[in-house]
Amino acid sequence: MNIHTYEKAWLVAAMVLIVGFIATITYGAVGPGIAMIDDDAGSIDPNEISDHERFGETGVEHLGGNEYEVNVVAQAWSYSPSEIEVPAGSEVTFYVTSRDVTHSFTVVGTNVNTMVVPGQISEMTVQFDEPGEYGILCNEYCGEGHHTMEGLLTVVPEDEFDLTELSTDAPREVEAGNETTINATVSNGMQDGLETTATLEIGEQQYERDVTIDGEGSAELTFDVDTDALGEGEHDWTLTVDDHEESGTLSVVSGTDGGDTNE
Amino acid sequence: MRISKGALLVVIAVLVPFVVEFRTALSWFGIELSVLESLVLGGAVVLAIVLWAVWPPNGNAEAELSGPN
Amino acid sequence: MEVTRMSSTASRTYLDQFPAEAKVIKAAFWSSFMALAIGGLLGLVQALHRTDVLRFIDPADYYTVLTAHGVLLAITFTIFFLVGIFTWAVTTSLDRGVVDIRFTWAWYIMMVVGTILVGVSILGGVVDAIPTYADVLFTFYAPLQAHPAFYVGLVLFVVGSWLAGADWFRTWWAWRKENPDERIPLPTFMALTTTLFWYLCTLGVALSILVFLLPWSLGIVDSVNPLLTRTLFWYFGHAVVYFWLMPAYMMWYIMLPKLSGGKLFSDPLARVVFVLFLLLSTPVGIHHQYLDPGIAEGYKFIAMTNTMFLLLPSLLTAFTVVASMEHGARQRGGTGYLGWLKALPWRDPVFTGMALAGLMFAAAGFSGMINAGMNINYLVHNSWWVVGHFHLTVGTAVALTFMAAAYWFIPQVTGKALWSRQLALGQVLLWFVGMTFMSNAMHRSGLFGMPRRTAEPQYQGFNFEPAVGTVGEINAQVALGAVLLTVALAMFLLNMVLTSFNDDSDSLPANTYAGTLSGPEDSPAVLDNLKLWTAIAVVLVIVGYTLPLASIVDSGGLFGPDISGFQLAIETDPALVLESVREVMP
Amino acid sequence: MASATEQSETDQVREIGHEEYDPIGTAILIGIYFLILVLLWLFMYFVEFLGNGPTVVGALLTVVGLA
Repeated sequence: MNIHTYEKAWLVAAMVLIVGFIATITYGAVGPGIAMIDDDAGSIDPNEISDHERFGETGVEHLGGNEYEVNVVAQAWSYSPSEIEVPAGSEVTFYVTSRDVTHSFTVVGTNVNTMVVPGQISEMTVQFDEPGEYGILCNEYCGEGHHTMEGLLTVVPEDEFDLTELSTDAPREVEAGNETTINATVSNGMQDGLETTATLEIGEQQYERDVTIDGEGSAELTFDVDTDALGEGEHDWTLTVDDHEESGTLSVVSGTDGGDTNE
Repeated sequence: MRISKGALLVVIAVLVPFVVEFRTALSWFGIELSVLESLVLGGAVVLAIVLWAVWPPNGNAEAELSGPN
Repeated sequence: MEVTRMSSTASRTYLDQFPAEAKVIKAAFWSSFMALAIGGLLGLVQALHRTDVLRFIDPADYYTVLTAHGVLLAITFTIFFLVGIFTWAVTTSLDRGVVDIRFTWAWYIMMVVGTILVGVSILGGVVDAIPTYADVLFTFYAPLQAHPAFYVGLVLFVVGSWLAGADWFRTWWAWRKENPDERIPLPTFMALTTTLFWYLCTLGVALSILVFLLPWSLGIVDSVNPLLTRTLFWYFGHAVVYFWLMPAYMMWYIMLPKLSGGKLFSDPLARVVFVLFLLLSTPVGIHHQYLDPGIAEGYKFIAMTNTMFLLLPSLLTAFTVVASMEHGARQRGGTGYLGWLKALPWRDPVFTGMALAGLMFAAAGFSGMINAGMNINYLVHNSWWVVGHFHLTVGTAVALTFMAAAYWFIPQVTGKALWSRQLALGQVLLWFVGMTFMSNAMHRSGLFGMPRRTAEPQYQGFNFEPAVGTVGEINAQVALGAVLLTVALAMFLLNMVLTSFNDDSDSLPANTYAGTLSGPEDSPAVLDNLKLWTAIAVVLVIVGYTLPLASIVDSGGLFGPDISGFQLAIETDPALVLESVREVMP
Repeated sequence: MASATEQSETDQVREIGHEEYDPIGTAILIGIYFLILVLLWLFMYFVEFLGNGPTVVGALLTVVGLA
């Protein structure tokens, strides 16, 4: 075969180019440590997602230190959860699977992007260094409402992040003179212990409790409310733990108007 | 004509991606052109090329080249 | 050999030489143009809808339109043109007709029936009277489910193309008997190697449809393994892009040098290039699945390496083709380092269209390199960048070459002179400019995360943040490009129609293709050993695919874990929407 | 249309054979293309891609951390 000198040179240059491309990609994997979506997370039966240990309850979980896990279920045409909050300076591993057809879980404006194939679990670990807000969208056609499938990922400053959840159980109506309580459950989703203060404001009154909760634990709080001091009428109350708030209204009624309906 | 009409059209067509992306390239240096400015710039370049192409060739070499087209 | 053959036919058109074959080729070209016309128009509808310039369809119907656009242009337009041009190439270069013209008509009709079935089943998505549904896009990823007619139509179309390949092989075998010691003429060599990898790659999609998707859509089996059918699709899905690219390559190798006034620089290298395509087109499909779960990183890396080496034949082609053009330009009196470019026949729409298509392909080559780069895929995967990329490849390198080629071929097969060369030249230039605007904006928007395949990429909770300019400017560029492309398309079709009614049949060029500077005699005979190359290609496929497929079947089951079919239409499944709503409610 | 083939033949002002043909112009063009490819690749990979973080990282990161 007779190949012109220039063409031989180009053949060499083309090979250099190809090897250079492969070398760059390999550098990306070894240097900055970019990993591809893999088969590590295994497969899953889409019909059993609700009972699955990981996807039965979706959302953010603390693994300890600065490591978090986010479990997401994609389905036509939403993500569960649709809003995700993680702290800055964290290492977050996403596990995503689909309940129905193929979707994607794509964090807009970043290199966080995976296909979500039913029957498979996508696993990806990402480091979030800076606070910021990113859209999440589905970039694989998944039916007529495909373009409405979106979510939001917020990376909050480290000191503003917690996994505290607050729920309350309080009567709506109480007879004047009777004693009543407003009960609250504070749960701590972090692996580390939580020390904080719970504050209940009702009418002019204010009650405070110091709470200490172990990692992955919860505490029950009971506030006795003095209805006599409140007097008859509607009283708005607010229970605050850090920046979590629950509020309601308590009506104090005269004895003849009705019973103590504790619902 | 220094180049054939066909070649002139092709040059103008090929110019389009350069004009479009010139804006992007400038923005890396902090210069932001508006769409209108880009259009004006593109128009000016096209005009310059057309003028160059239709200018009567002032040497014999040019006349020879325009022959085969 | 070639020289004598060309001189013996010097003044005859293809119609004079092979009147019966010319009719089939003409029919195939017109089928191709019809697909181009409909598919192109739907492209305009989408571009205007997506960019919010003009919205007159329901966003849900956007996906029906997109399915039709993808299938009609990526499959129907390209492959109908391909079978026409390959039939021309085989018969012209072997200087003999097909063995049995009835067989030729049979595969053509089979492909037409397949197309109609597919077309009607897609149309069912917007026409209530048609009880079909096929809003599954051209990738038909399960468990999105289409009407069985859609799958049957695809199978008929593909089997038709297999028979077309068989037709070319039969013709070649017949020629071989008469010419036992000749080298395979280059155009036939190209058609045959392309057919071989087409057989190899379509086995995947045939398996996917016949064993899994069709029985499943008919309710014979309950479920499928979505990752398995998806992997089988991409086993076919990358080679198919080379399938529709190969006729364009053939045109660049055997027509461009002639149009430039020169000869093909190197016949042996052209053969090497086509052998490389035969070897490497198929075992690379996993590069479309870099971001898929369930496929180990190692397999992705292997696919990436193969893909990168697949750049080699294209890079070699760039040199050979440009050198052939330069040869022509210099024979026409061109001089200087780059001054010879001025001596090329830029007034000839056939030449200019193909040359601009080649230039666009050089740009597409770059975005393709990015797509091929495994981890950089996180940046561009399924973004509008990818759409920009393949509008440069299939949408320009292929489509513009085909349109330019049609300006030469339609007169060849009809015996009627091209109606207007000026209109044709304007058309190829306008296509180039339109695609520049559209594709450039698509590439750029992909980099800031704009998704592909999305009817209305405007979200409630966040905005896209382009590095330069605004989303509005990007959209304007896309819409402008789409309008220019549509005008160019109309110019092309008008020229084709008027050519068909043209009374002028004088001064038609003879049916010839380029001679070579370095002919087949310079190349080792082993290059023509198609059995050897096919065997190696099969081995490469086995090496590239056995382990990934085994692990997919192992983890997800051959028929998957009871995944039912979804036809995700808002009207048909309100329960599903309700469930979604409930899910996002606090 | 006739010119597509015939003009090219009549336009031919000289015959250049394989031995005497030196595709220097092609070499220049392809050299420019090579440079564009290399520069754009470096730009895309190191600026557009690596600058577009956060990025998916894996177990390999700890290896780098130790190194």
